[in-house]
Amino acid sequence: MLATLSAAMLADTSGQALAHASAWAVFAVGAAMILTGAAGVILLRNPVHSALMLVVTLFGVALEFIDESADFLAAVQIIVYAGAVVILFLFVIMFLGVDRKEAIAAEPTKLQKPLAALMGLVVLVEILALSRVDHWASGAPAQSGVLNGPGDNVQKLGQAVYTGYLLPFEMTAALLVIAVVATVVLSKRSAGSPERSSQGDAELSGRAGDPEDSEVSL
Amino acid sequence: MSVPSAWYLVLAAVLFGMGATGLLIRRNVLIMFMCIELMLNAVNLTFVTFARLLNDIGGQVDVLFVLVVAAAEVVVGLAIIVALFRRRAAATADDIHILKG
Amino acid sequence: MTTTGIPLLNIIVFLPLAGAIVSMLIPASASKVWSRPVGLAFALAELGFVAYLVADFPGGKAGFEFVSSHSWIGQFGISWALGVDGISLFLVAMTSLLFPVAMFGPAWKGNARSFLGWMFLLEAACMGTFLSLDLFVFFIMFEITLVPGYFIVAGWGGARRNYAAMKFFIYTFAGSAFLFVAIIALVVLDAPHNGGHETFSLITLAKISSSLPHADQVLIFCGFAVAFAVKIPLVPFHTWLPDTYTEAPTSGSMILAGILFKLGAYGLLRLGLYLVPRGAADMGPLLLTLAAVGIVYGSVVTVMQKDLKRLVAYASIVDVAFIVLGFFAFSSQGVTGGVLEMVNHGLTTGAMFFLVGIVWEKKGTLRFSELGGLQKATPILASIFLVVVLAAVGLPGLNGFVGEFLVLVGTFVTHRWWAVVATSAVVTGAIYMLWAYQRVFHGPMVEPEPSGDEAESELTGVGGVAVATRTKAATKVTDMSWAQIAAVAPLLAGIVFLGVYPRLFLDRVTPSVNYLLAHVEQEAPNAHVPAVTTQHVTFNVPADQNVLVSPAKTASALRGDASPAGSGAKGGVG
Amino acid sequence: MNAAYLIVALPLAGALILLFGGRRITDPVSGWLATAMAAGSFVATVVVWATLLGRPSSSRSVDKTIFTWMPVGTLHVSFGLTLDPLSILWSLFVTGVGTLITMYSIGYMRGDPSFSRFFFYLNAFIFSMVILVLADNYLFSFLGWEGVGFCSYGLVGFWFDRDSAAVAAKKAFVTNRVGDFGFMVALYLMFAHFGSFNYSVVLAPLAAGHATIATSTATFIAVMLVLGAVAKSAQIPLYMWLPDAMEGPTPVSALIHAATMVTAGVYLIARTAPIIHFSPDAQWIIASIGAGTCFLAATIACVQDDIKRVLAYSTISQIGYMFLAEGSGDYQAGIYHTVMHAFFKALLFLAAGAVIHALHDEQNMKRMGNLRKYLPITFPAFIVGFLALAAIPPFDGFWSKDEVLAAAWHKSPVLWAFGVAAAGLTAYYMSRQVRLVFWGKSRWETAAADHGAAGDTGHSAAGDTGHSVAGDTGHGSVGESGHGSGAPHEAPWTMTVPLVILAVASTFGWLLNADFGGLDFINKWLAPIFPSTVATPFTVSTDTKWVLGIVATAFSLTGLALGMGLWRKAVSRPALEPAFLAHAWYIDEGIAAAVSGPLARMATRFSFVVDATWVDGLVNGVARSAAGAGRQLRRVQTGYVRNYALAIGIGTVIVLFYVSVRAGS
Repeated sequence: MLATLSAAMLADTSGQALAHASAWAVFAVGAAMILTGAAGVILLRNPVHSALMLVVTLFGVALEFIDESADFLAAVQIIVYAGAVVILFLFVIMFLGVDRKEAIAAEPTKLQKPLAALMGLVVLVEILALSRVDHWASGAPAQSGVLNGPGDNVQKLGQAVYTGYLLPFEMTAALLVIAVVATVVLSKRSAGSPERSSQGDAELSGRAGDPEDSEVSL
Repeated sequence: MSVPSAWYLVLAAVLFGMGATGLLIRRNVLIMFMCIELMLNAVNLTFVTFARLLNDIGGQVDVLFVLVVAAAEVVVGLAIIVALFRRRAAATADDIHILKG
Repeated sequence: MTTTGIPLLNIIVFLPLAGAIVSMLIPASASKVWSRPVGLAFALAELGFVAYLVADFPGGKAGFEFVSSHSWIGQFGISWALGVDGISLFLVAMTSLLFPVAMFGPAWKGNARSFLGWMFLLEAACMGTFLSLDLFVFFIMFEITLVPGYFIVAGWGGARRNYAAMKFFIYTFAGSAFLFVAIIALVVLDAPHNGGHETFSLITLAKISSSLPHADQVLIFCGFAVAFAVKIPLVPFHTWLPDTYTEAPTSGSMILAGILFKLGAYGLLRLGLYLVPRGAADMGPLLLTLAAVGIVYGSVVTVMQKDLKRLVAYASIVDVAFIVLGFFAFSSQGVTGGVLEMVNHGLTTGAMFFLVGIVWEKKGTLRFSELGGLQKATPILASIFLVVVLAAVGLPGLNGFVGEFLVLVGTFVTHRWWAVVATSAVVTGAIYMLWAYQRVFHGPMVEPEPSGDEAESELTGVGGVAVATRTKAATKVTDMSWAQIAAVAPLLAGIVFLGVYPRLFLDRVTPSVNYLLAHVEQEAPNAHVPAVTTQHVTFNVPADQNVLVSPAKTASALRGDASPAGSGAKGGVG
Repeated sequence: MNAAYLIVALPLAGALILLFGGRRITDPVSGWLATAMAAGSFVATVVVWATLLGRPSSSRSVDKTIFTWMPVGTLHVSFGLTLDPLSILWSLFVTGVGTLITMYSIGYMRGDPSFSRFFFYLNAFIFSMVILVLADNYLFSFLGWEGVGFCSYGLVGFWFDRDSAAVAAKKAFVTNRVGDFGFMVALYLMFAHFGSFNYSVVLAPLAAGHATIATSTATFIAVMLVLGAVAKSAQIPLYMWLPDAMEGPTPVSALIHAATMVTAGVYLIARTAPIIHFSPDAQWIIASIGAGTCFLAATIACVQDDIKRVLAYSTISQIGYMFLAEGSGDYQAGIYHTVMHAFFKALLFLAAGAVIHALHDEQNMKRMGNLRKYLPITFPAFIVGFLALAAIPPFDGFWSKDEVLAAAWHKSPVLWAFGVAAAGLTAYYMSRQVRLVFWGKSRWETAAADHGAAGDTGHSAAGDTGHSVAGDTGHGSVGESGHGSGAPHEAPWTMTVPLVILAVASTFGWLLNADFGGLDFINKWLAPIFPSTVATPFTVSTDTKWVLGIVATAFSLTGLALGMGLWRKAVSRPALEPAFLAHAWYIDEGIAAAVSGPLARMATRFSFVVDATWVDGLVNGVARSAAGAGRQLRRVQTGYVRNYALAIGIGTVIVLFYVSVRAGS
């Protein structure tokens, strides 16, 4: 709805100011949702809460998609992410019973947290700095089809996917099949293997043998 | 006109940074996956923004592909987590460090 | 392919390989009965083929004979090329002679199938190294020798065998890295001069060796030199040797000292001098100095050894330094002497380690403090040991003298003070060899007392075995068995024969050596190859002026046609 | 002339038969076989000599090549024989004396468990010695040179189970190797200069006056060869091995360390005369070595107690005379003295052997005495040898030493003075020896009582233990008469016959080169070898010779009188036996201390510190530092996924930074 509305506003020169204002409003709401959600994901200690905050972020992203007139993607974003992926997350959390609170403060390696924060900041700064660089975009006409031409978004997207991007599209199909098979194989319980073996514990935590033994000294 | 592209890009960059930081800070494997989703969404946002900026439908197509790959990744990743949990109650990523040198 | 129509060299390389496979395939149950006879048959067949090769080899020819060449990896110019010339001929002969002795002479315990398998694999690789005319084949064969070498030391060695085997492997493997880089560099840098095609062919590379820039030649030669100096080993790259030889089983020591050394020396000659003559000429004085230092230093260190096997091992360092000295004298006598020394050292040290092994069997110890007076109980062992000791010391009439003298006289012609320094080994060699002989065989009979001294048994590398054999030794020491005498007899025959009638050898080696030197002279003006004409030599005492003035360096003189004026009649008619 | 091959082949055949026959050839058989071979060799030499004699003196040099040994480039060495007056003369007395001593050994070595090994070495020695002498080039001669060294090693260490013998054998060999160093360096230079080792190439043109050689080259070659000769002939500074070599059986001392092998140096110098001719320096060096040695060794001989060591030092001294003569340019005199010395010194040693034999291996003269009554043949034989060595006319030594001293006088009166003084000393120490051994009280009776427990000197003690080996198995007649109880008795006929023959030779041998009546056979025989281009002829007037001869004889007689008088009854005179002489001026001890002290410490340091710690440590250090670096770097691999992710992130940041800086500019 919003999309059609905004599209109509764009077409209508008289409603430019309104359209402008509404676009800003949508952007602001979406941005707020995104940032709140992201902060929630990384800061909340309960995984269930994190998952719910992820939903908020995903919805915010969908809003921004609408604002950028990517109607189809906005729909897909909500259906696939909010509808499937997050549900999957919640399902696993519940299924495994790991909805315990995590002690975020405790950290085995000291420098991990400050360095990680610093790195996030530096990445941000660098990306912003890079975005100031404009000579990478050639400004050449689009190759795979224009965005602003006649027809609605879904039609143009379908056109592109089933013509120019047919091969990658087919490959994603193959990828999905592989993912399905992989999931089945991974979750299949091998016959005779104990549920939680102490041996498996040792193996995974790297305590199977003292690594000092394998030293070669001259 | 609508909101300038730069705003979207900055937003995406912030989202990406938060996702990356979260990935490095959190120890719960599931939340680490969620952080990856955040980063992917940041990228998606960037794609869409550039699609608008350059008037190219290709950006949106790419987002479609990222969605598919992300879904597949989540499915397989969660399957791995399930398999791991089955062998032992590895609540966090730090409990698994068999590669310690 | 060959003059006779059969691919003789391929047979010589692959027959031991077949022997290795067959040895491994013999079932464990039949091993006790069949392993040794079958192995012996293969080894003797190999010896037969090599004997045929030696007999069929034309004397007085310089080039490669019996050449067999097949393209292998065409796009890189790699081919399976084998050939033999005077230099490699007797190394091949020595290899085929020493292997049966090493395999069936000394007593060894354990799995006969794998032991013989490794030994045959080693023989095949050694043959391949000596016979290859392709750098790629050479490198592969050169490296393959490490594998059986490692397993023989680690599998059948003394108490510290794992340490020794590891040290041996790492040392030589590190050296091989240099060899590999040098070979690749040579091939790549030479490619533009070969019409843009890479080639690994020894002969082609030698032909275009003059077009390689001088500085490149020096660097490539340094790569070769490091690799081979470790293998030879030249001081200061030698410290792997005493450990490895002391810990290796008798058979292993015989082969390591007798043949694996020679791979390095042979490589130095075949790759170093032949392919990068200018580099060799530039670095020659350095290697000469290292050799001279090695002779003096090795002698000093050898004198003080307290263990017979270690002493023999250290003495080898001195002997091989002579080989290098001869090579880089760049004179016909020096290089020929060096080649002869390679064969000599194989025979002498092979026999020496064999006899040391027998002493070990008899007494259960090799420390001088626990040995003595063995001659009384074992006169035959003592006599044979004495012959070998005298050959090592360089008594004229035995092989050691001929090689040593040729090396020294050849070195003197070009680098006289190096030769004089090296001659000091004549004295020191006698000191340590006779001292060792005296301590083992002379004096009153020493009955070793079983001691619980841990450090001691670690030094001799005997461990717990010593105590067991000591009780045996205390009862009765017997002389060598007939089988042991028969095993060492071929080596003794070689020692005496080469000492009395080395002409058979020299007539076949000298043309190849002279050809090589003519090549060096032509390609490397900086080599100062003497024209062995000697009229113009003056020697001033005490001021050492320009000692060698030889204006006429003609190829004919180099081949030894020229005789000093007015002396040809006597020398030539001979 | 083909008999020449037999000279070489017969001893070789004998040696090979005895080597491979081993113990299967029993006691007397191997001895007689060896004697027969040596005798055959002697006969062949006589035949060759006769053949040469039948030729005009200018063509008495024949080369016979057997086969090529080392052909490499211009180097061309053969096994070949040269038959000329010099080599045949040497060969004659080597095989002649060799035959006698081999025969003597049959009796002396009877009952020794290694009987045939002994005769193997004797035959091998004779073979090597004739090779040394007959070879037609220096390198082949060097083969014989080393061969005799090896046989000497085997024979000195014959009773290897006593340490002193084993050590002495090794010392002899190693000392000779020092000389070989010089010999070999001389050979290199000879090849560099002449391109050959053949006498006919190197020496003949020089001798014939067709060629010359630079003085410096001649000096260097000569000095290096003399270094070899000095070691082989036990001259200063390499004489120490010879007294120790007396550890060998006495026939060995007679054959190798008195009559033949030690004169090899004399032969070598005589052979090299054409080169030495061009170097006055070398001549002076040789003469000085000779004069110095003959005096020094004579002083040491004056105080030795061991009967064989006295003779050993005497040998060193006498060879000094030979060197003196050669250095003075009178090679014939040197060779004359060599031949005479071979007779009387072999005689003395064999007689000493008979004495030792009679006293059950007693070698200390202080425990002998009064033996003239018990040894009716040995005693006069010893006296003849004594008079010959003491240069009392008319015995051999007088005539040859007279010529040597005349030549020395011509060279320099100082050299002559040394020679004459040594002559006096020689007479003194020999008369002391004779007195102690044959006169006085029978001290051996008391000595036998505390046999074995006593032992002032290490050598006599060593002699006791060593010979008990032979004694156990019944050492000839000694065993029959019983230890210590029976009186000393004369040796069997195989031992006395050689004594008698040599005594006759020592009395009348001088006639071979008498200075009068045209009897100077040796001079005439050797004349083609030493033409005026090789040895500048000189004459000492007859009057001068008379004077010199009388002075020398006066010295000898004085020494003899002193010795006879002073040692008539005394057994020990500490004033005349100073410790520094008994210890041979401490030269040997000094060298031994230096070698076993600082040198050994240095070598030990090299072996166990430098090699193990530095050289090996350097290599191990590389390995250890690599391992250490790995151990440190390993900590980075925590195994925590997030750490790895952080590392990836940091890497990304760095790359991004680089890109933004580069792209931004």
